[in-house]
Amino acid sequence: MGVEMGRERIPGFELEGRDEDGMDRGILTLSVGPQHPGSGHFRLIVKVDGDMIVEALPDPGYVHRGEEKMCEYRNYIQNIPHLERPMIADSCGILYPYVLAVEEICNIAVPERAKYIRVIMAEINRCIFELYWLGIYGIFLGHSTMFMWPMADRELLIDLAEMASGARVTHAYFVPGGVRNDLPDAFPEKAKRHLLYFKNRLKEYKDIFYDNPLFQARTVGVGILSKEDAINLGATGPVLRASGVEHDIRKVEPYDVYDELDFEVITMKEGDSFARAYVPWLEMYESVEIALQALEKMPSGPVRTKLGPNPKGAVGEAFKRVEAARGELAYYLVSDGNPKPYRVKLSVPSFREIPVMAHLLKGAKLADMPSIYWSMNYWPVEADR
Amino acid sequence: MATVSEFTFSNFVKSVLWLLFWILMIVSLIVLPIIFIVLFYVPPPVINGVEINPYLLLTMLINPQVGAPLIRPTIESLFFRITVFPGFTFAALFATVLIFAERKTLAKMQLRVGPYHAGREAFWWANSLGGFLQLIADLLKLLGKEIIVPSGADKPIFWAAPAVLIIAAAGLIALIPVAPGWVIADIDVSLLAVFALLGFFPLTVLLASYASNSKYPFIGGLRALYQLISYEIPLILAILPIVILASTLSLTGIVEAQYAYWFILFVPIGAFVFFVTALAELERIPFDLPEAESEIVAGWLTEYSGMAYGLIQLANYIKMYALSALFTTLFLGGWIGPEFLPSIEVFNVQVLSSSEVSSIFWFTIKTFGVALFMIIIRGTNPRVKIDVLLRAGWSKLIALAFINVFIAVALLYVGVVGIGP
Amino acid sequence: MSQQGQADTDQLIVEKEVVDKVTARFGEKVKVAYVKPRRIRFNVSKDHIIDLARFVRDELGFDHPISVAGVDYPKNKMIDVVYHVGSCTNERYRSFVLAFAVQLDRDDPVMPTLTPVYRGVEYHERETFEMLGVIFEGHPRLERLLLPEDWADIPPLRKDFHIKGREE
Amino acid sequence: MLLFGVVASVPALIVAKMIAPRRRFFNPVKFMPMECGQVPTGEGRTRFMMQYYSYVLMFVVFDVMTIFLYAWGASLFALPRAVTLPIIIFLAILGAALGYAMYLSARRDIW
Amino acid sequence: MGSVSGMLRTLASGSKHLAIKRFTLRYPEQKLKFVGDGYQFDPKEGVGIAGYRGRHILYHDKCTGCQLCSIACEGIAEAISMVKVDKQYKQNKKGIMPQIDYGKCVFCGLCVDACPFYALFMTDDYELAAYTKEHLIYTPDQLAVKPKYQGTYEIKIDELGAYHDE
Repeated sequence: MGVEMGRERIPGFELEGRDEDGMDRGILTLSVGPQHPGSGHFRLIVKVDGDMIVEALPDPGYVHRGEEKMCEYRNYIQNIPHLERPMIADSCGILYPYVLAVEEICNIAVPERAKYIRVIMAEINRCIFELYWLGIYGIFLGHSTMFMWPMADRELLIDLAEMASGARVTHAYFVPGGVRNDLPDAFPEKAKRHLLYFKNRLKEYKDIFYDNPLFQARTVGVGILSKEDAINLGATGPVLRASGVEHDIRKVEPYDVYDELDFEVITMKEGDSFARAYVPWLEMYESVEIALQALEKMPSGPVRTKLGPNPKGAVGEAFKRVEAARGELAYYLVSDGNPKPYRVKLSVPSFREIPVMAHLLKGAKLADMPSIYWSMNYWPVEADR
Repeated sequence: MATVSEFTFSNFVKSVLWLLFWILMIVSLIVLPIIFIVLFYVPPPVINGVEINPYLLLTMLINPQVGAPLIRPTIESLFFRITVFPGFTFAALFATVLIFAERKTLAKMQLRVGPYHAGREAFWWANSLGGFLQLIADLLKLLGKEIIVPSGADKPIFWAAPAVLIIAAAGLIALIPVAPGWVIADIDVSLLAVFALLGFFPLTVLLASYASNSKYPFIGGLRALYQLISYEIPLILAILPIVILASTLSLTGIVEAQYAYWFILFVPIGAFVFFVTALAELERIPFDLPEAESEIVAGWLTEYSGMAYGLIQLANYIKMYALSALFTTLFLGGWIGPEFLPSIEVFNVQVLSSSEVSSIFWFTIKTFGVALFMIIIRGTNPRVKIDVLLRAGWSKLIALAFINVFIAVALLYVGVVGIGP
Repeated sequence: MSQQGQADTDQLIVEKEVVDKVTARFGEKVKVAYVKPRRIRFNVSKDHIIDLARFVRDELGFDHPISVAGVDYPKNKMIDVVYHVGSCTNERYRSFVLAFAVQLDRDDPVMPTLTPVYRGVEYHERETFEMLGVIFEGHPRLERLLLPEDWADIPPLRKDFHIKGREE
Repeated sequence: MLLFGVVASVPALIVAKMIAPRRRFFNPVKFMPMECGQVPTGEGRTRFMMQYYSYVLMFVVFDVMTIFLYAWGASLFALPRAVTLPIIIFLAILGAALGYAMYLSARRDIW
Repeated sequence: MGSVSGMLRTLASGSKHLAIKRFTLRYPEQKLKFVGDGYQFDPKEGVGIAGYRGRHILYHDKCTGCQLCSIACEGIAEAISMVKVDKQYKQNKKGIMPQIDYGKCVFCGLCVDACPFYALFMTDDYELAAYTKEHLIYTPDQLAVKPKYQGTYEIKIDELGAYHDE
């Protein structure tokens, strides 16, 4: 089938000239969320005229828990468990820049092996997250099989993460100065087996999901984000790369050992929902490759610099960013010389996608809402922090 | 009086027992006297020259052999046909099996187990059913839930919609021939009646959604209306070649016309179009946008809860059975297949002949196969968009259906099929 | 950080280049707070922040807004609003994060919005507005974002707001 | 069958109504229409126009036309061969009209 | 034509999985196998020893009642409180030991990192469900018991896909 809609998309006809509530002119205000199967803990006030979305106003804040304020009351180590709560599906990714920033503030050196372990865990977590995301993308488009398969295959990688860190979801594995514990002896072999199997499984996703003409009809040409808009609106991660911007923190500003590993930055030119869904799938291949390479290259040695119980930071500030699964995740850490941070600011990718989402939803069809919304990689819990 | 929040199992059992007590009271004090009075005045029915009176029924309890000659006349009676065999009970049972098959098949496709635990610890025999009791549990759950009618709803329409849907679906099964002579309403223009009954659904859905006084059902109802009416024309056009080839509008006649070759061999395009449109009429997964949960919550079903929702779902599955059966009847030769099963005899009196048993078997197997294919389609496809759907329905499917008509006419004139003019 | 120490001696040349360009254009209006490897921070008054933002976006290619952070300094009676921007188009400055900060009076924190320059900071500014009480003039939609609708306390990220049970 | 549909479905509703827990006290929030946890704003039933109104118009016309074809299809054997040509012409006109309607409906977005 | 072949490939991929082994772990009957006895920490080296982070185990003969675990937990979950124990140990003059509320614990294991005397480790027992909140509070005596966890299943991979097997 494909998209044969020859007509042009209406660029959001304006609300002017209509009544205050818009009811008389047939404009319906739907509040999608917070109790909506397709929203998460988040509200999207959508004004529809027939099948067209006239205006979409994102309204986050339903799961705000003041992580930034909480950080000011806890010391650098105690912040670790609660900082990964905003994004437990990618708990290594959200902790990574914090750990890097604390290392810079407190001036802690990291052993070489720990850097490799961090990269392996970060990449495994990226796959875990992207599978979770992909499964929900499947069920958003009504594809129940695509919901179940990634959830099952995710288990393979969660098993690896659990073997290394001891917890299945909230690993709390990275600490300033390395990682909590060394990998078990059986880990490299098991990791290779699982990762290679997982790489084969990825092809099945293409068969049933990406090559499915009905899926393509729903996503190709939907919600096109131009390169200029993507940059100016501050999009990150797969959303930015799907619009043709080759921007990956692992390449532009390599942290830990990413500059010693060989991988490619995935970009696509189209900038539509399909590209945004396809980029993570390609990135999973790269992640598996990176993890396998890191397993090969990993040296032996210590994994953690011994640390006092209450490390104090120097006066100053640090701004560290990494490429988490959803995009560029940055921590802005201000220290006043106490064992507790003076101010921690999380610049999370989900929060940065909100204006992009509002921009793309305007003028789209109501049926395109799930495919645009979820292709944004938007996680309400992470955005609210 | 216990409040809802203090729900305990003992309270539940108590309320069920209390209900049973009242039912028994009402039955013994009111219903039984009425029955006796009616029996006193109404002459008992006569089947096969035997008067069926209470004495005979009691005799049959002791000596079932007396009843054996009466079985065949009974099952040939209209009442039995409507209630039990080709009628409601059979369809409901088929729908139940379909629900279970759907859950198990989808689970297998998705690397899951599916219903598995229900009743496993309570009953030893539940082990062999592999979770089939889950359906009973679901039924009980639906029965035990409060039916919430939203304030401002149009109550009569809101309550009537599930019943109307069941009635329309039941009307469909009345037209489908299961075996030679086994059809409830054998009318000459049964195909047109099928179209008329299919036209009921969009209207009911729209009314139900409008009656809910809520936004999501309203959008869902409109979508259902657009989708159902758009796919009705390809559906009608896809069947036209069958009518041309069989030269009759009666479903029984169409099946009999396929004694040698199934029509799917001549008009595969028509079969494809019919299958797709049947999926759309059923609102099943590639076309379930009236219930698209990620966009409009549950579409026109949003405000329905409890048994009202259950009945709508039952109507949907009965409709699924009816459309699969229609596909079988129109394209797969209905009941036609080799005779190989023995006849069924009770006390040496033949109840169903060998050919009838085989026919029923073939019909059931084919229908189940078609339904299973619908389930597999559900497992592999996402939902489509309404504009794509309407566009495809009106341009591609109608074009295919027209081609299909020309193929049928050409086949006829070339002389491949039919008698030819 | 050890890894950065070695490789960035030559990198700092590029950073100096950015600083030179900015100081050549703005002179005394912009103060350089620090130049670290890949990180540069300018302090600017609120009158010139839009000019500075336009300049770094158009001339230097820092076109990718990353974050807006507000920091409360009750001792100095000021609120620091820090904009972090990165670059997506300029290959040379790609790994840099440029920060420019405005020091505002703590009792009357008003500053112009940067949404005309970077559309992406709209929600970051809204967050800073409700978390620190900074008012962005000309912002298209300066409303409650994350906090409950009936929030009547002081902005929570100010230092004189304490979490219940943890007043120290 | 119609009667039986009533007989089968109505008792289910009645039994469900009997078994199911009933409201002990009136809770207005519970009986609000679904609006994703928000207090509903505006009417549920409004004048609301989908963009696909053209398809409904087309349905009204072509549904009747297609049913006419059945009269022809069912009696094709009884008709002489020469009658088929006018029907083909009728189909062509039908198809052309349909194509034109599709073309128009694609050009207009709002009805 | 591309869409037709895509549709067929989709169907084939879906129906192929009717023959592939199920992945599901039937939990109460089958339990996962873990590495080691649980997460432990070596304060001399300053690194942990890999293992599952389930409920804690407390060695009474090593605990000195120094409260470090409780202090560490204060900023995280506030799950650990020090309580008096009846028995007297010579290394534990104050006679206090940690009591853990598993309704609050987040199983981060930082209390284990904080313990300098090898007294508090974690085990691979994660089945802590209880009917009341009070049952979730584990006293020092309960924490001293070594749990029995028999998980034998792990993920196997062969040509028929991944599945859980003994």
